[in-house]
Amino acid sequence: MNILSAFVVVLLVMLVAVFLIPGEKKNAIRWTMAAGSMVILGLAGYLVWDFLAQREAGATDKFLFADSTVWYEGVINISYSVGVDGVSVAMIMLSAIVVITGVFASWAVEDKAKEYFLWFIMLSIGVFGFFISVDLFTMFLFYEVALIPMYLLIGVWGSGDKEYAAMKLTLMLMGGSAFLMVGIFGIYYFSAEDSGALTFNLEEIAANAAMPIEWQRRFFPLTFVGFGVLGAMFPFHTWSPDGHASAPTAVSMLHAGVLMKLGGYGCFRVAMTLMPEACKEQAWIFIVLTGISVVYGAFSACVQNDLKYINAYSSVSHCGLVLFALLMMNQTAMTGAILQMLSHGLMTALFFALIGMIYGQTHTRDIRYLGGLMQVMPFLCVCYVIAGMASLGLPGLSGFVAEMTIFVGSFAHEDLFHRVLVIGGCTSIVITAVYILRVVGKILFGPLYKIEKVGDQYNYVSEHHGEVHHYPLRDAIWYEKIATIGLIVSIAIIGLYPVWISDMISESLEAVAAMLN
Amino acid sequence: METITNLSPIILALPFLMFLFLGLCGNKLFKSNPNIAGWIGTAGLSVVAIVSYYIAIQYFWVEGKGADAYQQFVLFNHEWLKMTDNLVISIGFMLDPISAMMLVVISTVSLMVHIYSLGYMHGEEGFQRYYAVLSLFTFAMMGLVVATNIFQMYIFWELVGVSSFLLISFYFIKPSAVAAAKKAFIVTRFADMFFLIGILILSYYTNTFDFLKLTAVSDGHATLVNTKMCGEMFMGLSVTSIAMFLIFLGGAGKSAMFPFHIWLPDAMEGPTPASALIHAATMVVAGVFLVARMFPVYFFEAHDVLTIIGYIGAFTSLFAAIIACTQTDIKRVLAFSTISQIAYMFVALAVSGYTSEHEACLGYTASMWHLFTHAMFKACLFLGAGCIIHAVHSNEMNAMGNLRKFMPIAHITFLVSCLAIAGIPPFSGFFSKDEILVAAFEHDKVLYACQAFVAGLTAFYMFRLYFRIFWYSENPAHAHHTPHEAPMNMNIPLIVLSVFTCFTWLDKVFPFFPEKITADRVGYELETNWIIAIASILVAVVGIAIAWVLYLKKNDKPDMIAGKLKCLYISASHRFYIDEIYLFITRKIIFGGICVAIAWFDRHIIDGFMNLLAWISRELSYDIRDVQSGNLQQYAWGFLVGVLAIAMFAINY
Amino acid sequence: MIPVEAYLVVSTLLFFIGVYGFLVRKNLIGILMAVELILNAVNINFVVFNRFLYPDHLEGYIYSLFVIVVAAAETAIAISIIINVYRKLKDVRVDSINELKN
Amino acid sequence: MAEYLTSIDFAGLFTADNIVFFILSAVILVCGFMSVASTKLLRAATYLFFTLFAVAGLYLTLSYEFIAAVQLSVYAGGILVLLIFAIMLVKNLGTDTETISYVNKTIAGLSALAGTVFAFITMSKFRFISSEGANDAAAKVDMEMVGQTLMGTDRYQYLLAFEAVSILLLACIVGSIVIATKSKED
Repeated sequence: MNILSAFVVVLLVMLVAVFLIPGEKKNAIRWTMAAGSMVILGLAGYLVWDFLAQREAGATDKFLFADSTVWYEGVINISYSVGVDGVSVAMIMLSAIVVITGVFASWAVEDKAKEYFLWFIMLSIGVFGFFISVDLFTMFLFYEVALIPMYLLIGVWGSGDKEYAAMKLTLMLMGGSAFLMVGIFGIYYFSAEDSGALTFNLEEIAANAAMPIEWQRRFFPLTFVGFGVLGAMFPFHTWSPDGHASAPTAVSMLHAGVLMKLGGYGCFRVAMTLMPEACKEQAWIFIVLTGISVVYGAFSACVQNDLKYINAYSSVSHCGLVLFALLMMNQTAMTGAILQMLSHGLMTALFFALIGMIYGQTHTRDIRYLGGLMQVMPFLCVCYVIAGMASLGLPGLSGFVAEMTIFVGSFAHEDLFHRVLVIGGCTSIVITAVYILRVVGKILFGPLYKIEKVGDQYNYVSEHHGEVHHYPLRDAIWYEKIATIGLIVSIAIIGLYPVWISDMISESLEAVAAMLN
Repeated sequence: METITNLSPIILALPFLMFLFLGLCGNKLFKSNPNIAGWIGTAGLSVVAIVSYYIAIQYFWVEGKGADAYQQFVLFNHEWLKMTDNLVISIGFMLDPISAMMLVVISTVSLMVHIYSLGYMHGEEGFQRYYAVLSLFTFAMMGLVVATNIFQMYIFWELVGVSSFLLISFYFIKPSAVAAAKKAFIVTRFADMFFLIGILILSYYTNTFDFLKLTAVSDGHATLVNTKMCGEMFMGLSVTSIAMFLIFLGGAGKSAMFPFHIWLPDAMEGPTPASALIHAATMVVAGVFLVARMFPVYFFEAHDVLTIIGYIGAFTSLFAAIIACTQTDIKRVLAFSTISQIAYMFVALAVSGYTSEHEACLGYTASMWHLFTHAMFKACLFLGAGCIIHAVHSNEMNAMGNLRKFMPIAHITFLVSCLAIAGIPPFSGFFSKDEILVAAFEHDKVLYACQAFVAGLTAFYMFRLYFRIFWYSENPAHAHHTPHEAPMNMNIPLIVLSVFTCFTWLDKVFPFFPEKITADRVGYELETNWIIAIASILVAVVGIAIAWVLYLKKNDKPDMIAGKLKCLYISASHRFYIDEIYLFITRKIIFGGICVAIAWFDRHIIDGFMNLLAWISRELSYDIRDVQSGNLQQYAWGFLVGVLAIAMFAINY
Repeated sequence: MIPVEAYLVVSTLLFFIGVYGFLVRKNLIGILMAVELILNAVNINFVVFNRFLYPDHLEGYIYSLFVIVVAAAETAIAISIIINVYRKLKDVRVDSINELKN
Repeated sequence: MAEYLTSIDFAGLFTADNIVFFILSAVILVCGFMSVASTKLLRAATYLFFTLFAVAGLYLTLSYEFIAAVQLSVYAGGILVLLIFAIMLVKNLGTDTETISYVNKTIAGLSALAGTVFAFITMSKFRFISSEGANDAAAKVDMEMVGQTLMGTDRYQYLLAFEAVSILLLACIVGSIVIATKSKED
């Protein structure tokens, strides 16, 4: 079997396995999940290794490990086609890491654990399927598969105003996919007007390059906005704060860590690669929008009081940078964009994991009511500081590599206006520092606030409608440590030794960048 | 040469590994006996120091001297991140006079601080963490000075920033420490942004990050920059100047030049030895080092920027010196003094020439020389201050007085360092400061006048500090709590550093700086300008004399003078309200204005629009729901009409 | 000889009389009766077309038989429902039967 | 239509066949209309009875005796009786007068009228060609043929439909019993 299909198959096997285990055997379910996601991680590691080895050996195909099976031929031609280039390999690796850490982060889910994990696997199937597909229709199918479980995961296992958030998130993303579907069918029907059979295959469409410019002009914005909604592009980003705030920990991780990357990846893979002329014409509009995202998200994050809102707005800013760099349309900037996806995926997953772990104990995420946690849960807090440092672009962690590649690459744009925008984007590194340090200073450092010490035990004291609650606080336990350490190690590996991954991505982007210039 | 090349990775790798080791396992392994962590850190750093000395000695006296100038060696250069074929970030090791000198400075001060901290930080919670971060800092600072390309410098630039943050917030339970750390990080980060933009502009035109290529000089031009950027204008300004000015702003942030100086005094919230290392001796001179590193580009292609640097430096030194006269927290006095002295170094660079023929590049030499001497005596002062604080448990001058009886070693070393900073021969500060003044005198009389005045002020406030601590009146608190001499491991560093300070005059006999550290790396013969030297000694003596009069014994003269100059005094003691202005801008305008407005806009306009869409579709749905009334006949009617319409359509077409 | 159009005119009129009845009647039994009219009109059409156009086969013939049978079945069911509804609600007017709506 | 009317031989209008047809049509339409317009339900049922009767007559004129018989026995004999029973069972239904608003009447009437007009227009567009057997109005349908058509499995034979209808009828019998039976809780 093709190694790429193996990802989906393994997940399907997990799905069946978890389905068959009785719901009350929670540990069995958890370990099944852990084992399955270990296999996924192993597969992903092997994929990276084999991909690099094949490239080393001189494989020059755009997509390696390609395979294709016809699903349906007739009125429309759909096939299940898989294949990966450096970009998708990076994304698959990211997904595998986030999935396994997500499993450990949801170890403590007690309520309807079986159903939770079932939907979790569904979500993962969608994500992996999306990244391995090179057929537009299959891609879209997996995209939808990834979106729907979100609704249930947030609506059932979420917190706060979860129904509203779930509904909003799903509706906005569905609105995006409505645009997307029009775009995809537009690409399908107009991409091969005089050069043969209609196809959904990305590679063939790109090779034909037969889409007339007037149709590109119509379908490029639809496709780009369709994916852009998921990529939290201004002004379609408002699902993100509410959605993330209400989602359970692992779902926020997976959503911000991986699902939002589907947006950037799709913009690049579908909208820009297949409609390069329109992209060149219309890029400036989206560059301005994403440029706004970058600064706007960062400023908004500065005054939020809910940890998850801060992080969600920070995601808006960082993901804005992804699209911003993609639209600069040169190899370096695009490499930076993909690196940023990777880096943001990891660090935002880490953030959400940590926030979830803190919230699980204090039952509040409001930074006004937290303080001095460093004394209480040093492990989690140190991890939080590291995540913050990654987010504000400290060298040695992944954020720096990505941001600097983006800035250098984007600044290489020959147009002055674009360069000025890049300078505007640079301000985000300062604002990021402001809101990250605000949180770090407020909740981690400083004296204990609303926390009392009884013997060796710290308790969080909260008053709710006149009732006083005492929540015992503790540092991370083993599964939480696995989740956070896994992510931190990944962040540090990219941050300390980025050249291999940046080369891997950059190589795959060469052809596209050449086409776009 | 091979030995140096083989040894050089140790300088970067060892501190980094120490950081990882102590940071990751320090707390676990050395739970019962944290001191082991300190000893391990110190031992590691001793190795680094020995290697640094060895490399520096080898470089200066054996390998470095080329045909006519000192060569620039790149000992290793590993590709770290490849952006384009030309724009490659490497992590490398460049050996040239200034980096070799910096290796010595950093390893010396760092080692002293490591040793000193064994005593000073003894028993503190987070002792292991402290040593881990010290290692991180040493690693970052070493990486910064040996950078082969400007981006490597930026990387380590950020790393020193974060280690500074971590050290300032060492006592993270204290809100003031946290606030200071935040302030330091954000202000420097703000400046770093300009640095980054400068790098972007520079690399956009020159298509390289490499220092060797950027600073290569031929025919009186920095060749690469000249060919690629000459004549490029943006909004009426030369792009080269803009880029170089932005890069200088980055340096100004780290080196606490006006208006980015506000973080440094607050940074004194950190442990005193860390202040000595980071906020006095090494990190804060990174800006000076940066300008020195890029000096050919500044000198040939952006001379206007160099002039601006000179005036900013002069203003800052004056400004900081005035404030230093009014502070009562001893560490703050030292902090402002640091700002003032670093500004001196900038002025020196600004008034320097490039070639060594007419001693024109005296400024460059003097700047580096002052950097060196300042690092030593300022570290000594800080460590001395640490001993004092350790003894009296306060930073305030009022808690001190007459301490000379209790702590003789601290007293002597402090006095030596004060004399050095005041510019009294034969202590080190005299030589370096004198060269700066000579260079300034030859270049620009206004700058000279300013700097000479500041020299006097320096002597005054340093001796004010000295007298207030060691003389003045007996503090009644000492009666029941006798201050005691610090332990030996704290005193040794003081002695070592003051020895460095005392014996710099040997340079006159065996010339080192003028011969080895010059802008074009060709040595020259230094002649002492006696007129200026005597003038500056006189100024210093006057300063000391005033301090003597006012502060030797407790009297009411200082208050009287303060009363006379009330306005100046109050605003100076409030640091001219710069902090308040910053606070106003950040709190009121950026937070209260921009951020709140954007957040409101997001929630109410953008999100409101989305909710409006949802509301509209819901209302429409309710309206449409009425059509589905459940009334059979209504349906039948609809059915009839529909069938008729369709049939009509079908028949007619 | 009566032309086919004459039959069709009758059936058309009968059909729309039934439709009118269906639309205006308030109680279920009345509606049911109107439906019977409609079915009869359709039956006439079936039979007439069979007779005039395809006299050799019996398609329309058989269909109208089936329609009659189905109508009978439908009526039986409808009336049992009506009786039941009446038992529950004491009313058989269509606009008062809206239990399922809420 | 006009062309068609001019082509009619008015002298030959008053044949027996025609007179019978006119009378039956008149009964069908008038009674049909009365059955929907009558305000009293029992009367409406009575008018319906006449209509059904007349439709059976119409079948006879086409020489389809069997179907006429079925019409009489099932409709007039079965369905109508059921209807009348229902009316009787529901209190006051037979005697209450039903008031219908003019608005409803107007809308329904106009819709029906529109439908009629549309149907006529459509009819006028087509010319129905009677096959030859149509003229042989007296040609009887052999009962054997009816039986074979119902029970045969060849082309134009409807055993399957017959079976389906029988199952349907069975279902209806069972269904109506179940529905109409009073459940114990009531």
